[in-house]
Amino acid sequence: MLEQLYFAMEVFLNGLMAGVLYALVALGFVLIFKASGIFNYAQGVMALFSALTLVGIMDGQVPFSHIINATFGTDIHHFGWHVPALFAIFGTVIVMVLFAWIVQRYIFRHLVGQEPIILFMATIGLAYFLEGVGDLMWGSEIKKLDVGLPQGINDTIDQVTYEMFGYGFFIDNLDIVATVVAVLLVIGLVIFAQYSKEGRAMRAVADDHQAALSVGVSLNFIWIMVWSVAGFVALVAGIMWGTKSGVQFSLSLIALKALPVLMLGGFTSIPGAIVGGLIIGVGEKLFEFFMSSSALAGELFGFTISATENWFAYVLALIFLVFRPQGLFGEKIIERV
Amino acid sequence: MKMKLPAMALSALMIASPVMADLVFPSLSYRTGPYAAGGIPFADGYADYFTMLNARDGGIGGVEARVLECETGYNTEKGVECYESTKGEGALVYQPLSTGITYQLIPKATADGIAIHSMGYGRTSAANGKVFSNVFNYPANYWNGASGAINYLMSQGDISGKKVALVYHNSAYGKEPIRTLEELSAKHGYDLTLIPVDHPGQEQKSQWLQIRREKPDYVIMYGWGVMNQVAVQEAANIRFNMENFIGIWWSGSENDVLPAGEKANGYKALTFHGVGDDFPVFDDIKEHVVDAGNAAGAGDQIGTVLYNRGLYAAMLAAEAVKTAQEIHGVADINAAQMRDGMEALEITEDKMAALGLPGFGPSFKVSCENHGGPGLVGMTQWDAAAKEWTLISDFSPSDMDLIQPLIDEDSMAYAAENKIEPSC
Amino acid sequence: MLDNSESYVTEDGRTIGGVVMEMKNITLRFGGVVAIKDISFDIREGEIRAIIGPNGAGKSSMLNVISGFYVPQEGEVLFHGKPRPQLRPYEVAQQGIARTFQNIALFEGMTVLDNVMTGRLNKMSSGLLAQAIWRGKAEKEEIENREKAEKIIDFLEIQHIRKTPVSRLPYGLKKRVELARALVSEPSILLLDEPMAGMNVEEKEDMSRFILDVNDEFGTTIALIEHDMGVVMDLSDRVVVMDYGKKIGDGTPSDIRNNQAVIDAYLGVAHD
Amino acid sequence: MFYREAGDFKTSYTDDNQTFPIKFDRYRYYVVLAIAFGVIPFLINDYWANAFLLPFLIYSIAAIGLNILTGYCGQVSLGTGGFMAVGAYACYKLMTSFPDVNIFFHVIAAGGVTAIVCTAFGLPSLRIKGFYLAVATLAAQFFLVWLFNKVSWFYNYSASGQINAPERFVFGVPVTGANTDAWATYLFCLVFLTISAIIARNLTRGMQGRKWMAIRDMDIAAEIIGVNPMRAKLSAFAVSGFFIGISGALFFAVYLGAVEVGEVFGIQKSFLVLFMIIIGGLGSIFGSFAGAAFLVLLPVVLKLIGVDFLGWPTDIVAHFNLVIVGALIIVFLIAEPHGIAQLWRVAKEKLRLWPFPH
Repeated sequence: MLEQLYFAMEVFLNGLMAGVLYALVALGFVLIFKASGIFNYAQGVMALFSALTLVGIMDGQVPFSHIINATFGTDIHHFGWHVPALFAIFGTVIVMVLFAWIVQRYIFRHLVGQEPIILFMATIGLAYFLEGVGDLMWGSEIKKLDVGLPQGINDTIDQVTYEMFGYGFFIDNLDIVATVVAVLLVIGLVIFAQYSKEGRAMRAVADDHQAALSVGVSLNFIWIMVWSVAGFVALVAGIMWGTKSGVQFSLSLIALKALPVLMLGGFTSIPGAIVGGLIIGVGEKLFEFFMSSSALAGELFGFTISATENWFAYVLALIFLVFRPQGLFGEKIIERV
Repeated sequence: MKMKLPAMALSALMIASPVMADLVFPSLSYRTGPYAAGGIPFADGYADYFTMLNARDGGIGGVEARVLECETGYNTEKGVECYESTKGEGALVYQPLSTGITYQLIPKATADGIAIHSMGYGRTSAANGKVFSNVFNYPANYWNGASGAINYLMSQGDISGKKVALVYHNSAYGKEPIRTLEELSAKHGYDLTLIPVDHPGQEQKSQWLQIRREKPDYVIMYGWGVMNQVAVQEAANIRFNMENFIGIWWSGSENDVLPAGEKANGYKALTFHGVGDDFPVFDDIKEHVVDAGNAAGAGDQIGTVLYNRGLYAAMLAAEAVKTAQEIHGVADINAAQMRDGMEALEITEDKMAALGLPGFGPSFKVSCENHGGPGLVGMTQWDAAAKEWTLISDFSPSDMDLIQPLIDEDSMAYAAENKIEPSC
Repeated sequence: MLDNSESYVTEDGRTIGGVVMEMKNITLRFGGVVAIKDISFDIREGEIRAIIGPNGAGKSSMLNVISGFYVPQEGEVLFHGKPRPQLRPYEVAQQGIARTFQNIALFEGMTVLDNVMTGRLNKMSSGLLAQAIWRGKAEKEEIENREKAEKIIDFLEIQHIRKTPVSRLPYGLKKRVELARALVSEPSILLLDEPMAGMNVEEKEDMSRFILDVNDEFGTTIALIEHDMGVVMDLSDRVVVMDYGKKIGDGTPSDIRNNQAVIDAYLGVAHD
Repeated sequence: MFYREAGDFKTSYTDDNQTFPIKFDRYRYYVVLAIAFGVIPFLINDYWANAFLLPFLIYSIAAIGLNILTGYCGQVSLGTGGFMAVGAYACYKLMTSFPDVNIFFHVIAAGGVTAIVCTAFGLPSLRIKGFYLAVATLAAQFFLVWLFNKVSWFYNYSASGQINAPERFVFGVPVTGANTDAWATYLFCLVFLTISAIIARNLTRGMQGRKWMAIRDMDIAAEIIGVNPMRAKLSAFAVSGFFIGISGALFFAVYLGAVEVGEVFGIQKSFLVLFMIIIGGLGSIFGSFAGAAFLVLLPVVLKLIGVDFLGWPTDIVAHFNLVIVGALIIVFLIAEPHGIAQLWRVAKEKLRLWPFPH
């Protein structure tokens, strides 16, 4: 029994870590939504695209080489250089800023004042578009991403917990790094939002577009900036997830992990995204643990329920929303006529 | 299918020109979508082998082979569309390359009299040629794979009382080995734990924590796509001994182990064909295909596991064509003759050596009753330092005594449901 | 003081019936903010009852209480002398209370005709299946109610825009369409929330005429909120004046005109 | 010149209420029906049936269903794939449990089952709005797919978890299974599409449709003028589910013949049908057809141009397909939020005035 408790604690801790990763993706959503009211479904594809770009730059891949070769009969693939990770990250950030500018200039400038649901569907279109472009640009094979992050079991925690409980806990080094990065990222964002001129303008826009406009804030600039920051957050998420599984198509599906986090935490709240992520992470891991450990659920249902993680978060969020439609930290909705 | 601009114009002309006698091999590839990384090398290998035959031998038996590539994106509907659009071209044999599409095409292709070769995937019980007249899944199927893995473990030591965990893609494909492994567990006395991973498998912490808790002695994996890479990575993270971690052949390509780097060293995977590019045939491929600028893909996949699998599939198809040409005495065979050729196919060591593929696959013989071959499977192991797979066992038999009744049971159920009169 | 059921005749010869609706000690709060504080008044059959007051006085909230959209924390609404249980807004509508909105709340994606037809929805009872087949009752009902709708459309002189999507109409016409939608349901009480807001003099005159005509021809009881004092004084039989959520006056237009509290509120005498 | 409404006077409200009030439209409608029922069955071959016509017919039904929910009632759903799966599995269970009943009724009953399930998942819509609801419907999508994959009762305990449509006949002609003829499957689906379209049209032009649209345009005002929001929303979920269930049943039984739930009815399907109604036109029956036709044809046409004509590798074309679909969604949302249907209306209005544009 005590052992079960340790197991549950281990699962709980790992759930927290997974939650941090979900929150990292959700953070990008919140930023854009707060500033522009756009629920950006393409955030997951942005993570994929930025990770692809990062690997592409690091390995000196020629963009669109496949289509160039097919059209002109050439045989070019690589520039033949290798860029250190830090420079490549910098290059990728530039690409993401460019992307933000394009998105703002050619899409959302034309959709100002549309209903949120229209904007949402536009971002689904954007997701498809970007996915196609990413494939055309960098190819669709799996790429190994190594920016030097540690991975694997953390021995210190394993040993310490073993000495304490007689059972060593498993915590992934990558998860620890991700947590640290996420914390730094949030602190950075808060500092940026509170103390920099641009950040204050951003918050002003989030509060009230019209008012911000009337005191001379350039909406266009703010929106490009917000998309750029979201692109940066996507890159961070892309690095974390890509390190684990290699950079490939499925990376874009992490957006699906972030949606219930947002529903739970509210679309406008950064703390909401983090708490929501943690709740979902812990919830789905513990649920899976209790359902699939045969001793517990087997007696209840006669069969074990497993592989629940795809829907658990959604159902949890759904049930939660029915009782609190604005999410955990969202502002209360007052209806008026 | 690299094309230069003039060649493009030429091909446009060729479409307009009258159809010449050729042997059509549709390739339902998936170079896009979630499984693109697996689909690309297979399609490359499949196409390159025929390109090589055309360039080196002037086709098969003097008739040019034509590969019709059609992109499915691993999507069932696209698969149907591809089937319908290519079958009119005189398609000889289909490689559906997806379990879903295979299931779809089984009745359709049977009605149309075209053969399907689902090599190492698809409907396992299609091995029963009495029921599935037009479906072939030689040389090995999923149940052979499961049995082969257990056989391999038994060759390493006593397995009774040991714990075996099956980590599987929670889909039709992943569920395939469960029955076999259960029967085998009853027979050999090991404990089986089932651990499903839902599509896509990006996040498997729960599953691997469970493995860490329950400490199985061996883990067998039926995974696909991103699930493979994450599983290998997570196994490395929890320091699961890679020696005791065995993947099915769809979980045993370079794609699956490279992202984990050094830590994937020692990981094993089943196979039914050779690995590496240390075969004479690759010299021909280099000479006639790559250097001539006719490689299907970027040319960087040659010698990878899935490229070899595509090449192997093409080789088996070409050999079946030769067999059919012998049986019927015509060079430009049709689909029905192709089916006869596949049913009479015999692969021997000598044949493979003559093709420049000595020891590349098991020797086997197809018959009217048995479309699945003898079910010989081998084991490969990943050497992370050298970045290559090595074959570490012979192609050895699986437990057909146990599998055959399962095949019969499932196929007869299908026959009853669809009112098929078993032939042969 | 008149008895609730008694009817009387006004100075200009109109007959006003007994009380149909009575607010009793209504208090409405949003969180800590008190929007309406202990207000009581009644609405009599056939009269035009105005609610006036400065901005933020709680007039619209009052109307929302009547139409069931807000549920007051204290007090009750008596309808035909009986306390009205807590109802959903659509149930209130089913009792024959129709309204228009301060910020036009038409269905922008539909034509004028469809908007007006929605006003008839409580008069139509054919089920989903009957409508799916579109034979018999469903079709008959549609035609009958279409005739009723066309009558109102004629009455409000909007025939020419019948098939125009509402989103393409100018403001004044939208207001008229909204009135048509409310009217066509043959309400026993019609609530108008600033029917003349944002209109020019001509449009206001048109609208006033329509309101009087409605009251005349259909005998509809009307409760309205309006800012334009001139219009209110001309139109209404009795006026309630609200300020900061409290009732500061109630009576005929002439009473109100001489009410010191009302004058103070409107002239902006400092509140204590 | 031919397209005229002048001189086409209506003398009764019945005339004015009909689906195609303009004579020319009405005749064109009859001609299209005549061709669809009387001509195409004789010309059809396997390729056209399976590559274009069947998916077009079936997706049209699904698009009509989603359009009622999203286009007319304003409730955005991303659970279409899951609901189609309900239809498919209901049809499968019915087909295998009652082999003697005609498949026609199985499909209808599958629609009914889906309507019930869809209504149940519609309950949260009473509390949740906008894209909160859209995301919430994903719960239905993932949960249903998981359920059909997990509980073996749904696939009759078959080893692989695939479901296969057994052979079934209508008037002695096989419409499911391996030995079907293209014309039979085509006609079978066409009948369902025609019925669905007529029902949908009837519902949307009458009071039910007005209630839905009222909820869509302004739900609070709708409730205040007397629309019961619960009944309006749930009826939209039910009707939508009915059509989507029928389409799922046909998709499985007639079109594919064998289905694995995760692969066929995954979230991509939900997006696809949603795209169809965005591109075709939200709140338009014709738009459902147009969108379905467009998105079914687009990859086929792209493949013809890219692979067969330009000789590009198949993967580049497939990637371009993604790019183009994504770009089209955005372009339509920016330039013509009412989709192809609106383009068509504008074209008609221009035609009406032709040759005198002013």
